[in-house]
Amino acid sequence: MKAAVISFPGSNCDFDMLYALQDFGVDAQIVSAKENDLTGFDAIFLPGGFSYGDYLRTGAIARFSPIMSAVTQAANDGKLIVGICNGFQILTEAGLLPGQLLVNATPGFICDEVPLRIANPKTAFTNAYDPAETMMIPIAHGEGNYFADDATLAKLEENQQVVFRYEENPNGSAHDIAGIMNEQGNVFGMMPHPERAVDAVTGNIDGQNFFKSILSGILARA
Amino acid sequence: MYLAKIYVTYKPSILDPQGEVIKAALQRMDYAGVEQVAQGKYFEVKLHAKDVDTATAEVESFTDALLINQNTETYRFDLSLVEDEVNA
Amino acid sequence: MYLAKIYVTYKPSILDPQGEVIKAALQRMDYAGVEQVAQGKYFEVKLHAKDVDTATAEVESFTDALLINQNTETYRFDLSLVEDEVNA
Amino acid sequence: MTTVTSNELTPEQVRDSKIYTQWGLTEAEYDLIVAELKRLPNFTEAGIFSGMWSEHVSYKKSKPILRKFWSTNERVLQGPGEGAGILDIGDGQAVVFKAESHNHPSFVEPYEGAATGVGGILRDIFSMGAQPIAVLDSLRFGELDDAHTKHIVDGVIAGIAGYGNAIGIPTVGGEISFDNVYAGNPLVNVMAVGLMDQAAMQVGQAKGVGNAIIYVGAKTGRDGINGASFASAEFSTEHESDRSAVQVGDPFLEKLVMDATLKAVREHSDIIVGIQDMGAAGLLSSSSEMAAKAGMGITLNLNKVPQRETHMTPYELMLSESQERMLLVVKRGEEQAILDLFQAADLDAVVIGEVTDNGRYVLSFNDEIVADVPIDFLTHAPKQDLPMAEPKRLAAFTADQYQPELTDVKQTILDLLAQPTIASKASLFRHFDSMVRADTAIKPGGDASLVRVRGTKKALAMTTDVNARYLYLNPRVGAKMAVAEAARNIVATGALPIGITDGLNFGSPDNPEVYYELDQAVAGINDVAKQLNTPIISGNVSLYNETDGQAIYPTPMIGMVGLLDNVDHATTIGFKQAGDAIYVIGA
Ligand SMILES: Nc1ncnc2c1ncn2[C@@H]1O[C@H](COP(=O)(O)OP(=O)(O)O)[C@@H](O)[C@H]1O
Repeated sequence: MKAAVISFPGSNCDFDMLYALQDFGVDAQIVSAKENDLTGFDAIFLPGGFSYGDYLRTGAIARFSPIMSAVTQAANDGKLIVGICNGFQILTEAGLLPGQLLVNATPGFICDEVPLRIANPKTAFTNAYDPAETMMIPIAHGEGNYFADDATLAKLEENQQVVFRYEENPNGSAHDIAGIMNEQGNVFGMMPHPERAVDAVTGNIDGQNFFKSILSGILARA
Repeated sequence: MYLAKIYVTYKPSILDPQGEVIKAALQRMDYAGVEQVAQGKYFEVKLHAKDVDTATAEVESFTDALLINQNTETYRFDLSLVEDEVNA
Repeated sequence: MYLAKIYVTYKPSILDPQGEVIKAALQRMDYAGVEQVAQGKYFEVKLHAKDVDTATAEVESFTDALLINQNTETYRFDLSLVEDEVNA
Repeated sequence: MTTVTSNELTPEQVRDSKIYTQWGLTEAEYDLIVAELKRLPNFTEAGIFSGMWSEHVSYKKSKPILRKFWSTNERVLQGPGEGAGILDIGDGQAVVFKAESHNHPSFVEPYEGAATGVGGILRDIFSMGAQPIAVLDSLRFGELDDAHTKHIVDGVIAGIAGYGNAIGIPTVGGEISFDNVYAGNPLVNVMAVGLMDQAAMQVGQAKGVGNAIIYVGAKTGRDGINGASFASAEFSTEHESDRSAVQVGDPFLEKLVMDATLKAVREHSDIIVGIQDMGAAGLLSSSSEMAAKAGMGITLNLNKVPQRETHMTPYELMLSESQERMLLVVKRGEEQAILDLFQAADLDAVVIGEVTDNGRYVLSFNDEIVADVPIDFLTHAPKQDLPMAEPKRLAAFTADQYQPELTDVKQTILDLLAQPTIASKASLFRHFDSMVRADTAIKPGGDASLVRVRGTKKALAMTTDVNARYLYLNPRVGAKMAVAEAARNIVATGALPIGITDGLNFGSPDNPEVYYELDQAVAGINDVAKQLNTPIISGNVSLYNETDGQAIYPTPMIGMVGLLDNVDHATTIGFKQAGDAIYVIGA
């Protein structure tokens, strides 16, 4: 599998994501947001950070980067698109995922490790987890409060598009939502950082199954 | 050149945690009369356009596209003609 | 009840990184006429006060004390009388 | 000959109005300048001398003491004197670290003061060619029952978070305490640690006649004009107007500058002669010091300096402390490769001058020479030997002055734990991203933090410590205890202490008792540093931490770094399982 990790000006988890993918044997490379072609890749990762300083609104400016039309094309082609933290914010701003990430209910940046539950175990992002499992995944954000109108939330629930939920809601997200996917199940975004929890050196490997899920999903498709 | 003053606020149904925090702080500071606080954004954009209609259309277009998120925000704006400066 | 609309902007010599980044984005998006962008804050505060002078004094006082950073920001505001709502 | 730009005071007016005293120059210093130049300095020249001869830039008052620091051993690749110190950690790699204080700016403008402190210390690290890997802090505030103190605490924490989180360097540790002695003089010290290949070592020198001086990064505005002399003047609550001296940071821009600078070092080390960040006294001190270190001259065309505001004068352009700016010296004829690299990252990069061989500092503006002075003279403020005297309070202390009376041990322990200084700081440091870069092996909450060196088994431990009350009681012993505490924290992770950076926060050195404290603190740091083989390779001095005549406790922050050869052997603070024996070791 070939994966692209998009580096927007101001991305700062691009290398964390690259190294995590490489640890799992994925042929991954950084692709600049100034590029406009992603045809050679099977999966595209939008990493965390502060694209364009997160000025104006998180993800608002990055969404107009040249690469985003290629990302939209890839999404329409059914390729896997994964947005973590700022990547999730960019995907919502771009309309590839519904809703918006607002300022945390208690304003201020929080860095922590929080328990997550799997809301839908049968996705390309969760299939390797034990469905009953609670995992600890790092969070680091000031704007992770997931908002969508009631109709959108109802639809997300009905279609089982909610993928991860917070066990103890840290930011006020509607329905305790930590991560969602689109209806087709190929575009996914979450605020927590599984790529920070893959190496025993950091004291947390609960993110490993996230990557294993993606790999097995990709292999199954191939 | 035109100057657009654009006022962005959350739609009424959206919770505004920053406004709430500020209201609570003002009340703690003994500004007891304060009933409600909403925090929004304010932009001043200077732009060249051939006439006021073009300028209006341009401001609406880029505000919808970039300056606001239509899920949660709404805006109004005023437009005025200003002097071109050599070095603004 | 009074409604104060408060417009906060940076003082002229203060760096406005947000404005610069937004301007560059608008230009990349082919809004070529855009010459300058400044981002500020906008507050709508509803408050009870016995008359317009008291309300004005109150708004000036809490804006200086909390809403703006006097080192870097400046503001102007409009005040209007609005209906009391049961549930504002 | 030099000319005067319009609207500025003439040389005679500068002399007669003594405006230079408002910028911090003394009359004796002014006379010295007149004697050396054999003419009256013009407005710009008087301004650049006041910037360069401020304590903040020249260390003219603290240098005689700083010289005493022990700073050489087998690991030291670069001691004090450059942007940051460098230690050999084996395998051709090196660790780079330094501390910086932003005390006065953070008091005046907590968010931006603290944020730009982080930005500044990171530039010190990457201007050496090193990738920053971690930030730590050391903070002192008044007691939390005061509303203004709370405002400062919130602003400082948010500022460190706002800059560090956005640029993507983890804030992995630090320390905070509260005492009313800091109410009018909070301390905001930040330390940054970086990693580099020894082959890529960059030093801030302007060598080689004709080599190009390239300006990189943010445009210059009027931010922090006279910040350097401002930081060196005793703070008085009456001077509200000093407030305009605070600058605003842009972490997004700095991230672009950092990544591009490191790329330039990786790809063009053959043509880059020197790199220096623009810190205190901005373009002035970076350019003159680079030339002075190389024994060269320099000429700058100020019209080339990218400007954010209109009608800036040479004085303002030279003394501006706009953030996120760097100066590079590049081999003549090879400039384009560097300009292209920065422009590809959407950054301003402009040739603004060149290295000369005449030892002079020459500035031109609107086709006129606006300053022409000898660089050696400009960069060597007249030394000051200050008197010292043992503080009277020390003689008054007696050993048996205070005997604790414990009646209810449990209650006393609970009371102690409830003290803000002792209680957990998690509610504050949770605002800092401590995990970005995914290398943080021991996060805040332990004794020291540990950051893995990716691609190796190695890890670097780091901590900041000092208990200033001990120094207040005995400056030398208190300083020894600070180093010892730092070393214990490092050792508790399993790492070997290898070096120190410091942040010397003191009152006014013009007070002989304060000068004595400074001298004794340095002596105490040296005593233990030598025993531990942890040389002091960098540091920062912040003097005049007094408000209305009341000085802070002598507070020399110790930043220590340790090396752990095998990260699998790291030890963490928590008890591991029931039944394990607990030992107390040491005296
Ligand atoms: N300002 C701060 N920034 C980041 N981490 C901090 C800060 N203050 C305290 N910490 C973390 O909290 C833990 C305990 O700090 P402290 O109470 O100062 O302990 P100690 O006295 O053992 O040094 C340490 O891991 C330290 O890194």
